Amino acid sequence: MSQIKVLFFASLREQIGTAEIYLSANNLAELFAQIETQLGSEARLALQADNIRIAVNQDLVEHEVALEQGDEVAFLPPVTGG
Amino acid sequence: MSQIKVLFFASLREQIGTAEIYLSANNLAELFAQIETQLGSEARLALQADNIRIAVNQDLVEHEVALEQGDEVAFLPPVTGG
Amino acid sequence: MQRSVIIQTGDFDAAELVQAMRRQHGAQIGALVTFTGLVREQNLITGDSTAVATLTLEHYPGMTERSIHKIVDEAQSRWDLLNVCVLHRVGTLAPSEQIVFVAVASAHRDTAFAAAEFVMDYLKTNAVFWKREQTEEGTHWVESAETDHQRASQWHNDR
Amino acid sequence: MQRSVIIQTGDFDAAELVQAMRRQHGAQIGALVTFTGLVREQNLITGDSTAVATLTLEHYPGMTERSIHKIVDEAQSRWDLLNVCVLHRVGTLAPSEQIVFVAVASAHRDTAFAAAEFVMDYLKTNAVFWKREQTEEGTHWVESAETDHQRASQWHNDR
Repeated sequence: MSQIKVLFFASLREQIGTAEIYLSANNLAELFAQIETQLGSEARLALQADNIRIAVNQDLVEHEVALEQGDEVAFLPPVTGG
Repeated sequence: MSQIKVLFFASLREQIGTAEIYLSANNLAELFAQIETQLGSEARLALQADNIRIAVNQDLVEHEVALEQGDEVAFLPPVTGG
Repeated sequence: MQRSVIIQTGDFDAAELVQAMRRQHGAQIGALVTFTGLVREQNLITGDSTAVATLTLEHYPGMTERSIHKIVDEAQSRWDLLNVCVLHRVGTLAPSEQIVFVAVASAHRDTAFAAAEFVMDYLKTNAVFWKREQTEEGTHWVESAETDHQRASQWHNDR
Repeated sequence: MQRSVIIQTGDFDAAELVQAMRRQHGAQIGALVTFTGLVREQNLITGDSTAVATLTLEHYPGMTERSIHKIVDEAQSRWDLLNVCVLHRVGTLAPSEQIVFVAVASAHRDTAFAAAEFVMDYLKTNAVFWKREQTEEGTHWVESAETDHQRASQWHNDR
């Protein structure tokens, strides 16, 4: 299993109660399973909401991807700058 | 007859060779007659060109107007700022 | 709405004009758009490589200020603005010198952008200035481009 | 084209950033448009009279910069620009403080205005920032408005 750095930003960080955890997973499906195990099903549902985007190594991903040792997965609530 | 201050700007000033003259007239028609007498018919034609606008006391006029003692008539070639 | 309309021969400090706006309106301002027009080396009209040696701006004292006030009146009637500043230089300017500065302070960015662009489009076509370019090949009077008139009349249609 | 993309917690001097552009491009610049975004006292989202006590901006170091570079890439592909500067602050800001600065230098005013407005519209919807307002009544996360998304997608249709 690959060790993955998982980041939560803004409202998600507040909701989940941490900015960063390390989980073991070889793809996003496994990562979500790990999230459910360690953070609960509410956390998993919050992270899978329609308006949450996922970045792997700072690139947005739309579908399932394979994860490798040292990858960084970030959960991004709706953004707004300016 | 009213004494009128007449101003020529930019290309018109260069063409007519002066920035300012005083003429006697009670309306624009009389002013144009005076211009022809004193500055020649070429000057009159230049000032009556389609793209020349006329301001009386710094307000644009589209048609004939009466002129009074001390009025200021300006001939404005096409403007551009910015 | 506050406004300032300034015509001067000397150069100006855009930062100072903006600071004055910020001091006046403080936390009411959400958006501040500025436009600075500068003398380009490249000939503006023909687009050829004849360098502009100098640009001379002429105005009609009194009427020019009024023509700018009318432009600002029109902007004010169209958008909810906090402050508009228009500073226009006259006299002879060299390449890279500042010619004109427009600043619009507003609560929201859309109105600030729209008003600044509107004021510039109308300055190009309706403000009482004349421009003469002096190049090595002689001097000529600059007229506002057909595209400037199209841009200005666009606002009329938008209304 | 030159560009700078800066994220910082401290305040910035817009005049200094503009001067740097002018030094770099001299008499190539005909038009310089700047946008400064400031923290309004009035609550931005609801429009009610609840004063914004503070605004806290959060970012994702690395990804945020890349998201802004993508926005500038897109602007550069659409218009002929000399220089684009985007400076965005993060951290906690009080009313009347500067949040964001965008400057575009170009030969012509239409491209400078369009690019500056484009960059701002995309910053609102596509740049990786999050904003939290702290008022007397509590804190809430700000989302980009529906109108911001409409404005941003307008550019897509215009293409």
